[in-house]
Order: sequence, then C-alpha cells, then structure tokens
Amino acid sequence: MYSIKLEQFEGPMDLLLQLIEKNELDITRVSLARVADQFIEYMESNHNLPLEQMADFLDTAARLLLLKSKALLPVLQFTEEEEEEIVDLEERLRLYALFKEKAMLLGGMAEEQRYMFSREAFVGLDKMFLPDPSMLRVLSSDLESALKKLLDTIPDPEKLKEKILRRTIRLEEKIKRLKELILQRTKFTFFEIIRDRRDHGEIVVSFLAILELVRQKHMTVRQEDNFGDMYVEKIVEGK
Amino acid sequence: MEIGSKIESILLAYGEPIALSKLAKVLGEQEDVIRETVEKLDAEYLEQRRGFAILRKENFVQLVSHPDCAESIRKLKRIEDETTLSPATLEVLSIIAYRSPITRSEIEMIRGVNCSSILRSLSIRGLVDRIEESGDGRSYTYSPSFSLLKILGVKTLEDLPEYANLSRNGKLYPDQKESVSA
Amino acid sequence: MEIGSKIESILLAYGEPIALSKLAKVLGEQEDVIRETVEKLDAEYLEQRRGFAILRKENFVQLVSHPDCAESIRKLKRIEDETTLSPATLEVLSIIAYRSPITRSEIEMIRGVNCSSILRSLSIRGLVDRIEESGDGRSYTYSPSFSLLKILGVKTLEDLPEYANLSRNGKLYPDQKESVSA
Repeated sequence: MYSIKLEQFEGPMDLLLQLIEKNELDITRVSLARVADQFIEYMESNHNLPLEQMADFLDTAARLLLLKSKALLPVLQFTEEEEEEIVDLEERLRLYALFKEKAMLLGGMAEEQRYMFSREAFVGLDKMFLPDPSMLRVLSSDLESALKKLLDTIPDPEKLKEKILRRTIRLEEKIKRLKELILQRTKFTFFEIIRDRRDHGEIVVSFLAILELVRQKHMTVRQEDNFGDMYVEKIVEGK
Repeated sequence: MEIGSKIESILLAYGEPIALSKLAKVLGEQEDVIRETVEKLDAEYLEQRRGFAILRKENFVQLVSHPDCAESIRKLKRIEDETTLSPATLEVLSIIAYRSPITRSEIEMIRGVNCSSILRSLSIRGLVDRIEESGDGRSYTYSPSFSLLKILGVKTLEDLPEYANLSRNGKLYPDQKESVSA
Repeated sequence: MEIGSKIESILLAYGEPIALSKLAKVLGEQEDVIRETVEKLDAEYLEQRRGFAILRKENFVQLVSHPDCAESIRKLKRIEDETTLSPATLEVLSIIAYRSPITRSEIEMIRGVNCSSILRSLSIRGLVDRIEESGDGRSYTYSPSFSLLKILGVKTLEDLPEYANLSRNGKLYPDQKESVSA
C-alpha cells in the first residue's frame, strides 16, 4: 500500500473525496471500494483525530467496508437496508463534492466584501411612530413558563459528550472483541464469522478486523473461487 | 458607481442625520459637491414620486420616508402594537428578567440564537434598559425596565415566580469559552 | 401616492425584513400585487443605478444599500471585518443556502460528521435562521438568514451560482431521508 499526502480535511466525507481525487478516480461504487483500505489506514495512523469525530469516521469506514465486502464477495446476501447504505454513500459523496465546491465560491463572495447594509429598525423615526408598550399584556407567569421551557430544551453538554464517547467505544470494542476471537482460531472462513451476525454492522466490523490482522501479518487470506468464501489462516510464528 | 448612488446608500445604512463634512470625507469629495448632489437627489425623489425624502438641517442630512407616506407607517405601527409578545421575544425577556444584568452575548449563549433584533425592539419599546458598561460604546448589559415591572405587576424582580430557584439555574450560566468557534 | 412609493417608504422606516403579508395588510392590497411591485421597485433601482436594492427571501423583503458602496459604509460605521468563515463553516453554509429548509441530520448526512457546534455558532452569529418545527423545542430546520444574503451580496437565493440545479426543487438529487449520527 502506498501512502498518500492529504490536505487538511473537514471530516470523513472530505477525506474520502480527497482520496478519490488523489487516485484520479470518479465517484463510483468501484472507486469507493478501491479507496476503502486507504481510508482505514489513514484513520488508524492518524491518532489525533478528535474524539467527537472518531464515531463519524468509524461510521463512514463501516459503510466503506460493507461496500468493499460486496465487491469482493458478491455472493454475500445483503439486506435491503444494507444495499441502500451502499447506494447512499455514493450519492452522499457526490452531493458533498458539489457543496464543497459551492462552499469555496461562497467563501470567495464573502471575501469580496460586497456587503449590503440595512437600516436599524425605526432609526431616526419620530417617537409617535414607535410601538407603544402600554398596550402590552404580559404576566409574570408567562415569563416563568417561557424560561422553564427554554431551560428544558438546553442539552446537558456532559451528557452529549458521554453519548459520543459511548458510540465510539461501542464500535471500537466490537472490533477488538472480534480480533481476539479470530486470533484464538487457527482456521476459519469469512462466512463462518458472519453467519450469526445480528446486524449489518457486524459484517463490516468483521471485515475491518480481518483486514487489520492481515495487515499486521497475523493472518493470511485465501479465496478459491473468484467471488467465493474467504479462508483465513493464522500465520504460525517462525514459519 | 456615481456619487449620488453612493450618498443615498450611505444615508440608507446610516439612518441618523449625518454631517455633510463626514460624507465628504468618507467619499473623498468637496463638501460643496456633496451638498449639490444631495439637493439633486431630493429633487429626483420628488420628481419620480419616490417614497423617500432628504431632510436638510444646517449641515446635516438624513434620508427619511416621504411625509405623504406617514399614514402607512402609522398603520404599520398600529399592527406592531401587539398586545402579546412572540415566543422568541418572551424567551429573551424571561432571560433578562431572571438573570439581569446580562450581556447580549450571554443571552445568545443561552439561547443559541442571535438576539440582536429582538433586543433592539425590546429597547425601543422601553421594556428593557440597555446600560453601557465599559465606555467604549460596544459592551452593554440589559435589565428589565421599570415599565416592564409595572406591566408585570411586580415591585422587584425577586417577586417573580420561583425567582431564587430559577435565577440560579446552571444552564443560565453557560461557559463562554466552549462556544463560538466556527 | 402610488403603492410603490408607499412600499419603499415603509421598507425604509421599518429597516428589518418585513413580511409581504404585513405590507399587504397595512396597504390594503393583495399579497401578489405587493410582491410584483417590490420586484418592479428593485428593477427600477437597478436600471436607475440607485444606491438601493431589495432583498427577497421566501415571503420577506428588506431594503438594503448597494454592494458597490460597502467599503464607504464600513468605514463610516467603523465595522471591522468579522466574517472569517472557516472551510467547515462554509460547507455547512452552502448546504443550508442551497437546500433550505434543511434539518441538522440531513446536513450531517451530506458531510458525514456531526455539525451541531457549527450550526450553533452560525445561528448565534445570525447567519442562519433556526426554525422550530414541532413546538417541543427540539426539532429544527435551518435556512439562510437575511444577514447571509447581505454578506454574500446577493439579493435572492436564486442569484447563487447554479441555484436552480442544486436547490431542492432542482431535482438533481433526491432528498435524503435517513439520518446519520447520534
């Protein structure tokens, strides 16, 4: 795998877009599958990704792997929802590319500083034209309930942080547990691993785990038929 | 752009009466040229029956609505003289009532929304007092006005329902730093 | 006095964006008549090279100064350049500008990343309007604000590059339904 220099990026979709562009590909399903490994590699080597963004990166990585496993193993049956996620990623990236381009145009427009100015309300108007507060009927209980309603809608920042953290840990733990499981066995197939999956996320997570173990030279993968099952085998030390 | 168009756009944005000398300076023109152009503009408005007019008083000028339109503006004022406040306005007013004195940016931190036009309208209506804090004309705090207390029928803020409890709610004191970094 | 003159005089006095329906009520006219007249006024300003322009967004209009005079007015009002917009902020702004009204999760679908703090800061800066959808204070849609139009120097959203293709009505891409993150 070759490493690719990237500009600063503004999130997972931006990273994905830049990978596609650096590889001189168009936004298609095939291209997305091709850059999946680079995406994950970049994510793993970049340990200073902000925690709040980690879950978002993992989420995109999961979708990419779903796409890649589909490309490698077309025999895999996907649920309708999983199929949708694959189509979605491609469409979302196209939209993202369009709006990123427009964002730069808008930034240029703002920089030209061709601001339009409005007049402040009722500036320089005679008093007789100003609204009359004496008509107003407001009860102190109106203020009380307005404030209580507002306080109810303000989220607790600590709780928000916790939620993000939990989501990230959930994905990371899944990957870790799977790696351990795989390492305990010397031989298995991909289909075996994913047979009892509870949701589509698990295919993806399994794939992610296997990929990483192969990369770390713990495992080899063999595929007998072109789109058949994958046989995973542990590399014995010293061999 | 022509000098006339420049002058009228400045007068629109500025609102208050402005000295001819100030216009001359900002546009890099002689005061006489400014004066003549202003007169020409006003004549144009009259001729084209525009809704604008330029008031001239000594060396100050101001763009205003044409006097013939005063009736429409009075009608608008009557519509604006609502007897009740919008939910957003009530929200701002409640924050000021329970947490005064408070700055605009503190209010915005709590609501998560820009409040400048609501605050302006509350000040204009005399429901809140805006007090200059630092003398640089840029930082103000807002407090309920005496007439607001009168409308609410309370003598002091402490008489507001659950004042002691609500005014100390931690959500009314968000950390200023964690915020505006777009 | 003619309806156009009345409208421009009200727009001048009112300052803030005003609903076409309010103008219609004050002037005793149909909303369609008001809308057409406003467009005619704006065309006149353009043709006569006036220093004015009329912003139009949904059912609101606002009288503003011509973008060519921005610099003089900034100098006069001593307004610092405060509109530094980061690339991430611009991404969110452009998505909102083209696809409004749009929910947070729809924006996050496109960007693949949580946008709540950027949205909060844009809303506090008044560059986007946050509109409550359900009344429970928890679900909102976002739209570009008049301040955003003023900063970009465009009179309507339709003046944005390729707006017709990229807006929701453009049908270039279907609306996104699903949501992305916590």
